Amino acid sequence: MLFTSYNFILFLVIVFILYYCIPKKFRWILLLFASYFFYAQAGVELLLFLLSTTVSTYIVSLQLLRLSGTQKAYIAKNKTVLNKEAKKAYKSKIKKKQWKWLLACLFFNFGVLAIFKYTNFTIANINSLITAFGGTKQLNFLNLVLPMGISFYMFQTMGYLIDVYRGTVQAERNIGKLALFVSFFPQLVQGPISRYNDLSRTLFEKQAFNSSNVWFGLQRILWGYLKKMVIADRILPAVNTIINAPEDYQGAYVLAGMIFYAIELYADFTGGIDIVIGIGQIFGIEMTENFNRPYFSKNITEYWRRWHITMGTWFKDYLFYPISICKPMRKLSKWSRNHLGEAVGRKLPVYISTLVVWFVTGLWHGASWNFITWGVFNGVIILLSGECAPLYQWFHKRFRVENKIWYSAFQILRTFLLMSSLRLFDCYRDVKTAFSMFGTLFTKWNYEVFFNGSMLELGISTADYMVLLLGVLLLLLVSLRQRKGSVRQQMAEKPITVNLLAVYLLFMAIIILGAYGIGYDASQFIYNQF
Amino acid sequence: MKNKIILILTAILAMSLMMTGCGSNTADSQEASSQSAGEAGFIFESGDTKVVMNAETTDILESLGKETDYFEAESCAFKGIDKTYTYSGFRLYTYPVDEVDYVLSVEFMDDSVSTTEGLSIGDTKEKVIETYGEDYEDSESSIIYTKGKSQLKFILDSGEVISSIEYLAVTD
Amino acid sequence: MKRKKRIIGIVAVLLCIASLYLVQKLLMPKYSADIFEGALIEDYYNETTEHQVVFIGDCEVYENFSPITLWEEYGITSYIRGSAQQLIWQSYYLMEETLSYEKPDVIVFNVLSMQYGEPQNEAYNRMTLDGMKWSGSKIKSIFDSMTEEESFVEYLFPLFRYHSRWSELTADDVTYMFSKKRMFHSGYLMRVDKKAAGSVPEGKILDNYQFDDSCYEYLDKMVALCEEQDVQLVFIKAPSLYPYWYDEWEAQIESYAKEKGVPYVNYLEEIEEIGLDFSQDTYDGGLHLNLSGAEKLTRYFGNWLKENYDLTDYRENEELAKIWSEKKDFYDEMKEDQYRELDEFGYLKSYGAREVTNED
Amino acid sequence: METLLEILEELHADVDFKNCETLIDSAILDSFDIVTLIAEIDNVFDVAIPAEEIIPENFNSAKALYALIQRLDEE
Repeated sequence: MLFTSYNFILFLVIVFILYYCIPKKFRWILLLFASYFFYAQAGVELLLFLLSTTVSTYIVSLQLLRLSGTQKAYIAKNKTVLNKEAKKAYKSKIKKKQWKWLLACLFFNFGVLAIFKYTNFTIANINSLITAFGGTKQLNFLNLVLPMGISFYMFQTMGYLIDVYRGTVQAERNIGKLALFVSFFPQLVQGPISRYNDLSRTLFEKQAFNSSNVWFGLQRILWGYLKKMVIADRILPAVNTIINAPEDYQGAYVLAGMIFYAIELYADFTGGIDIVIGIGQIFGIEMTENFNRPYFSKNITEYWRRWHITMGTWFKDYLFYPISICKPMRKLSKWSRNHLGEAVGRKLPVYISTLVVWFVTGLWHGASWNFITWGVFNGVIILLSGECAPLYQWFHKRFRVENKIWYSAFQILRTFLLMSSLRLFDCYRDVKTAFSMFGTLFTKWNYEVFFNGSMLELGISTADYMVLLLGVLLLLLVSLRQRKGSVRQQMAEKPITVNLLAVYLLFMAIIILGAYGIGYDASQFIYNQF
Repeated sequence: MKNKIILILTAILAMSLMMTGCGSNTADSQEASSQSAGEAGFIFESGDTKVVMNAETTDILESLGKETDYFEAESCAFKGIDKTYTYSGFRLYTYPVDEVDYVLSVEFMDDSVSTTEGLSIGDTKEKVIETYGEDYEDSESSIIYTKGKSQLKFILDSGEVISSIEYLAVTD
Repeated sequence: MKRKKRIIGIVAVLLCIASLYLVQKLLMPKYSADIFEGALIEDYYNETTEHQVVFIGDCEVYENFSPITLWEEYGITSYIRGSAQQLIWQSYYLMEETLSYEKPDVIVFNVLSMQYGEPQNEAYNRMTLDGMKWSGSKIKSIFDSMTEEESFVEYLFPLFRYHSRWSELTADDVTYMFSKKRMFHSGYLMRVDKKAAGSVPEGKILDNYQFDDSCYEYLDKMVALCEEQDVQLVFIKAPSLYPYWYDEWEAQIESYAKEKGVPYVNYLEEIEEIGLDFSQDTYDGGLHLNLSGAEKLTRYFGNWLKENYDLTDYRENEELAKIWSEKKDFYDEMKEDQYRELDEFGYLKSYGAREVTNED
Repeated sequence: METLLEILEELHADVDFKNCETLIDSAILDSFDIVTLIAEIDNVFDVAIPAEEIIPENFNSAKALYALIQRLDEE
């Protein structure tokens, strides 16, 4: 059920009405049913995946809870007799047990993810190795359907489990609630990847109807649909034309493609998240924001603090820190301090874990060398810019450009282009092509195509361009407004008629300018596929 | 600023270095992904003219020479006209997509012509299956092979002898 | 305060709905510059009086029969509920709907559409269905006609289907927002130009000549409905040379008609008697008759009607005479205008004809 | 405390760590700094800060961080 399908709208309306008709204490249960119904639309058998994750996590989390329970009891009981060491020893004993449980569960779940997401990729590579070593035998590909949204609910659920293990989250004793946390339908397909502590605060609460919540949520949903249907899906044909025929579209076209794709991806992904969060809001449920005007970032590190935030923090908390401060790493760092010098020893952990994290991040996005390369490059560039940081500071001080508008503008543009060129990897069919296309940017000087009307040959008409232009300007405007806090809040403070008119125009824009229905192929949200 | 340029250059350099590294793998993983990609369809050859389904007709008509008979049918209500060119032994049907004509189908009219793989009207079902294999869909009295964006359709008299052969474009 | 808010809210919603309605009206195709066929179906609702004869079917009725002639020559009032590539279930539901408005003596159904067993083409569906007023018949017809890509919502709110037309709006879309341009003569679409029929290729060999069961199902329904309403049902095959009418098909229809006791005339077999000359009487090489052809066929058909059924000659009836003479005037006007255009431009510029390009 | 401040100064000379209360919230310390910091602390104080303790509350100010170190040292 695509968010942009009539069925989904209908589904949403029905759930919404039911939600506020039934008694408060059942409302989260309705959401649970709705979520499973929603997921079943993709295939009833897929529910098994959801269930296996939920159940395994439930069992293990309770085990962890039990163990720390016994630990407390034991220590409390023998407070007097136990000396510090004994206490430590006992604790670590328990910790070990818990660690085993945690490991088992992570292994099982990520195992499932790995099998369904990466088997064929592995096979492909094995095959290529075989051929590389002159072998002729080739393994066949399995046809495995990647369960919808698995990358998202997996991460969310495992995050929860790790938190329980760390003791930062109180394990949920009601399996129903856990199931809802895993499967909550708006975020199931494309995030945001919520933390239990954040989401549970409102998810299971007895929600009372709150008109301003609903009104705000509604606006957010509309805004999301505008981004997705009017901008992303309208520019889609142009992007496809360019990236599907790298032999015909080079140089300036690549640049155009980069920018178009940047627009499409932004409108598509943030639009999707707007819809998700908006839906949450009309049910009175708060979700973590996933974006913070990313294209206004001045450097890549900042960009990754502001784009797909929930994924970034997930990797930071559950992968980056654990790796970089784990015992072996500390040993390594110590060792290299003594043998390779302060600086190296200091940086080594960061470097290693950064590269690992970005490798995995790439892999998370998709089972292909494109994404892996993309990820690694992000890592490399982040480290490089880290290295250059002192030089920048010197430069900034020397020329006093720090807070000059034109300089900030330049930094923003620079970062935007950098990120866009990195995205070439997830556009083009393989890494090689991505590289050579990037090359043509500098080698093939056909920039006249911007003016000789070739841009109209890409599958979108002048009318489309006009709509896109307006759309992008609107996005820009709103982003600028957001610096002064919630735009919807600002609207609400205006006279009601103005507010209504704005929403009305938004609505009409979607109905009339949306790229939906016959003549447009209904397109998935890009992030549904990860 | 300079440093940024340097940085980017180093990045490019690094990229180009890695190229060699990833090259081989990617080529194959792409092979893997592009397995389902459509291959070339059935092609009818008359003399040295290749008639490809869904291809623009202009050149084909050019090289086929003067047709023995021509007919055009205006489809109800719509501007487009479907054209039928008759040549000795076969007919060529076209469909329009805004002003341009494309090959819709080639129908054999007698056994003076044969498919590129050498079948013609009058041959037996066995021969068809020998030539084109088991992978076909059959209705009451026809066998249809699909390949890329084209179909090859044999109509059988009393389920045995080919009474008609037709190349069909799969339009979408 | 709260009450004020509520009122504003309600007003807002109402305004929103109203504007949606207007926008929809604006964006729906008007079929006023070409593809006039699209407006045929809803033209029926402008009729003020009942008809003795109602034709139902595809272009083979609305291009080949001229109710005006039928009136002039025999005083028979008639109407054609035809639309482009009208599928048989669509014909059935149109029949159903028509019978809910009036009770004709004779209903004529053209059997060409028996060849289509399943939904064909969204654009044609639209031309048949959008024009219908909402009724059970329409809904059933929609559900039977929808192709894969279509959804009922888009019929319920055509705006969802036509929203993208904003970029190709013309003055006509405003002019004919609420009432369509008058183009038809009791459902007849006039064309006076000529394009002689060359040699028409005989049809491709099909692997299956058996009409689809679902088609028979609807044919049965038609027969049943007409019996129940005691309306005389007549099957015809118009004398269009193309699309090709197979003998195997002919045989099936004949036997069916015999079995059900429904009169069936295949005018392809009576081209001489009618006096059709396909070098003169068609405007597109044998698919559709032009005016002179249609009038010939209509006279011939009218005769047959008169002989077989006693249909009152209403020419003496004041009220009807008045209405039909008005129709006649419009008919003659258009005829003149078309001839004028033929002289002026060599083709029917504003009547949906293509400029004549002399292909060899 | 002094030693801790020294470590911090090494990371960012230009920040007033004595009084700043929002080292994380205003993104003065990024994840790299934190990792380096933890390594340093491990080095100097011989205190291993586990991942679950890496939360803004513990790193927003030198005081908080110092408190954390002491607490972990206790256990």
